[in-house]
Amino acid sequence: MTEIPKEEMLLKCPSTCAGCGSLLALRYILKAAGKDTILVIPACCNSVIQGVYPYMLHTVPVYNIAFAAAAACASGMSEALRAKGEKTNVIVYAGDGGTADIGIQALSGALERGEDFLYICYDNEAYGNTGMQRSGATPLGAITTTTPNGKTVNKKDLDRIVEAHNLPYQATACSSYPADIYNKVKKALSIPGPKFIHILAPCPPGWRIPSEKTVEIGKMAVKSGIWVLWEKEYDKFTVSAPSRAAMKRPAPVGDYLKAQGRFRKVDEKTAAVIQANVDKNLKRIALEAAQSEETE
Amino acid sequence: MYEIRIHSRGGQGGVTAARMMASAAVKDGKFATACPFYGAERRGAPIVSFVRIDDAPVRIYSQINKPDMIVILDPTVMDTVNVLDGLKEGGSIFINTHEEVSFPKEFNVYKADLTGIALRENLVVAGSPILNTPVIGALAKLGLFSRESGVKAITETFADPRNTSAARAAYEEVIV
Amino acid sequence: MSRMPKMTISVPHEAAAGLTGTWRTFRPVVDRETCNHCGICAMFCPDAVIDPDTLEIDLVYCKGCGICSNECPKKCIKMVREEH
Amino acid sequence: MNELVMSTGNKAVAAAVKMAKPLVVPAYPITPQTEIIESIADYVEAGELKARYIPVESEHSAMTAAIGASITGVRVFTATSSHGLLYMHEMLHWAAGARLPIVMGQVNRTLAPGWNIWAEHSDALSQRDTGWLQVYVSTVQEAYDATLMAFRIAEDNRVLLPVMINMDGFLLSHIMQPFEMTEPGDFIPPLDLPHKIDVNDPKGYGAMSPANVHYQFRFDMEKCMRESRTVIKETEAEFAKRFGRSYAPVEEYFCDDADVIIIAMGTLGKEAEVAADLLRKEGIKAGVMRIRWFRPFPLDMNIKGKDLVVIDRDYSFGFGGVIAGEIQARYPDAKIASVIAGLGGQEVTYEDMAEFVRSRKMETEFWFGIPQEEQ
Repeated sequence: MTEIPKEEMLLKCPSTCAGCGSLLALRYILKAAGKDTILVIPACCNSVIQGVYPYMLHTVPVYNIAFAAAAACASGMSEALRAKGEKTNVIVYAGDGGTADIGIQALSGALERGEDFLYICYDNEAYGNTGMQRSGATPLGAITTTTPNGKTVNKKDLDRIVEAHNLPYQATACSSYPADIYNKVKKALSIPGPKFIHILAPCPPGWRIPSEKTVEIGKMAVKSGIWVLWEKEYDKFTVSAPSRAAMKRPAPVGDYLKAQGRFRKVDEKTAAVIQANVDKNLKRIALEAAQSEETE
Repeated sequence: MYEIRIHSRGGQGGVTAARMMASAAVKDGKFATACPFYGAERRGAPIVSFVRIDDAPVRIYSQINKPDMIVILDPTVMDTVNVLDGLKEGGSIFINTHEEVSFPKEFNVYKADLTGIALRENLVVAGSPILNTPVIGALAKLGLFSRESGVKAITETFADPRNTSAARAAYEEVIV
Repeated sequence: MSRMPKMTISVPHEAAAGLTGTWRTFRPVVDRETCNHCGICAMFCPDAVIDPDTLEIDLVYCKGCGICSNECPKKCIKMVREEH
Repeated sequence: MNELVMSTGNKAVAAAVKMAKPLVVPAYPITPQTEIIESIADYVEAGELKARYIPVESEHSAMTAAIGASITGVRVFTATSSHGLLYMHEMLHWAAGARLPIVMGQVNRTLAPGWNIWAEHSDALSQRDTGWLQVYVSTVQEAYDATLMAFRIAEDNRVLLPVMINMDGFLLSHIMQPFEMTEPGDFIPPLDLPHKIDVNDPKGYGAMSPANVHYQFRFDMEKCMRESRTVIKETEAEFAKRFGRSYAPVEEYFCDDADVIIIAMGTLGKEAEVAADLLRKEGIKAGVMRIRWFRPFPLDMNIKGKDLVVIDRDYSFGFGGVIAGEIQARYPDAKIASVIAGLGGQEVTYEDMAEFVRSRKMETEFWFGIPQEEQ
């Protein structure tokens, strides 16, 4: 097992909500990245939790940038650093709105150009920073302030959009599995070119769960198969250990839905659709993993 | 100031001709500008370009409405465009043609078969005879700029020697 | 001549977002007798207020989210209402 | 003097950029600017310019990538026009607020609908409050010279604000004129960005900026904008000393004894000189002021007691011509006849401009080409 450094890269304490999944993930991202790193952060929860001028809590440089702009900013930064012969890690830490919605054009452009940086999307499945409005990443049935009766359409499959760019490295993760995050970030940063990690980050106020349940709910997401941990290095697709175990006998997704207030208006019919979506997706992933193993 | 308006079709090289004309005049120690009028037209549409030659820097950017000379690279544009529009009395016309042409008597008319020269010199790109280098030879003969400067302007733009030989042929053909 | 423009440039400094311990409604209280020092509480604390060696909780910053209590396999961390 | 070369305005800007040696050029094509970035892409491919050319997917990303590169302390250039400039709008504010000395070639073109690719100043003038310095040029030589000077002015530690070089679409971007491609030598000092990002001295940029300090940052921008007037004059003086071509924030043409002065920007301001010559032959004592630096706005225009015919190739709907309005605001005693002319490439000749002067009605607004009864 990898030794995760004890040193914290964030000083006490960012002003995230109590029990924030995205902050938990960021702790391990920065441990893996180390000091030779610049964080690029578009408008999102993480742009407002850094502390108040003239102080901040990050011990690596942080460049805050406009909502739609993270991947383009990282492109310019990375190109400039590489032109100067510097290897400094450039890491975008962006929410799902800044990634799947307003920032997707810049992201797609940067991935297509093959820019050398790591893009991490922490997905709390809504516009958390502005009080939980729906995003393209909000799942079917979830209540947000702009879907008061629950979202009527599916979550955008961001990973398959990103996958279409044929990156050297792509992975999913969840804040409830910090060692997995640490390893994936380490791996990603060892590979030149564009890298993408999509982290499910439960949000207590947005998901209407008690703050102590953040880790538990993330694990339920993985165990039910509604969120699958995997990584893809060039063409090698691997399901990560926690999901490998879960896929043998996935927990019913209904338990995951019932544990969260945001799904309280999901009726049986919608619950069945969600379960069917999960089943279909798990089949697809199992098939992809099997095919990848065959070609090994 | 001497003002020239060039009529051609998109893709015939009228814009490049204008640039080489201005460039040749500058090499003679004059001041000159070349200014294509861009529209949304595509290949084949009638287009105009402007050249101004003067002893002082040219400060005019608007289109040439009263030219001293018009250059017609493609006579077929005359079917749709009044090429003589605004031409000064006593002004000059240079036309690329192998046929007899008639223009009002108050103008000085010069001609050469640039298309024929281009075909003879095998100066054809993508099926189209190149007219913009032979016309430089013809206009040098009319005294717009020196023969040497015309050749320099061509060789700076095109490496292929067929361009200068076509220009020389046009220089010979024009009767002043 | 180097002149720093005046703009939002911040430097690292603890407590830049205030003493977040004041946010707390419930305080984690560890039963040290039962604790087996597995470190899971420290691993999952989003705010990293649990010392990874001593497992002491920094109450100046602990927001009282209760993840440590929820995740403790020994169930030896109790969330106790703060008295003011 | 070096040999004169024939060049378009676009290619002259690209040539100046090559001389200034930016390390990163993120760019997106748009008519009539495209030739600038094509030329730069050529220089990079040929190894004549050691830079990273980033073919971004939009203008918003072009300006953002410029910002990301610039904060690492490297020299950055980009170019755009019209809708591209408007698509950058958010990031224009960002670049200036982040105090990054980005230099941008901006080819002035009108805005749709309907589609129109010809000259107008509304694109850049609608960015006047973004904190960018704006210079408007009128010849190919000036486009080249202003681009060289822009880097030095933007990067001066007393300024540290981005600079936009404006040139009229087609009229200047595509015209061919002879110009001297001066080698700048050490005219542009190496960039030393005082706030560049440094992993060994980690800092956070642009996080929460509280209400009790935010205004101070904006005042610092204004202070530097004011100081830039001095820096511009110093830079233009140094340029004249080294290379023999002199420029002023406002170029004057026979203004001293003039009774009436035409005020305009860009190519209109240059062609207006020909109009003044014509008017003087008729016995009308006319002069021309060509505003070059629109931001910072000139505060020392010598216009007292003269009739001003201000030609705006732009319009602020519900208000009036932008230049006329700004002059009136800064010089309350100014007597202005406002002319709106040249929108969307509308043809305006020096003869038209002479007629604006002859038939001027002070303190009115006149739209060239619109029948009098509709005005």
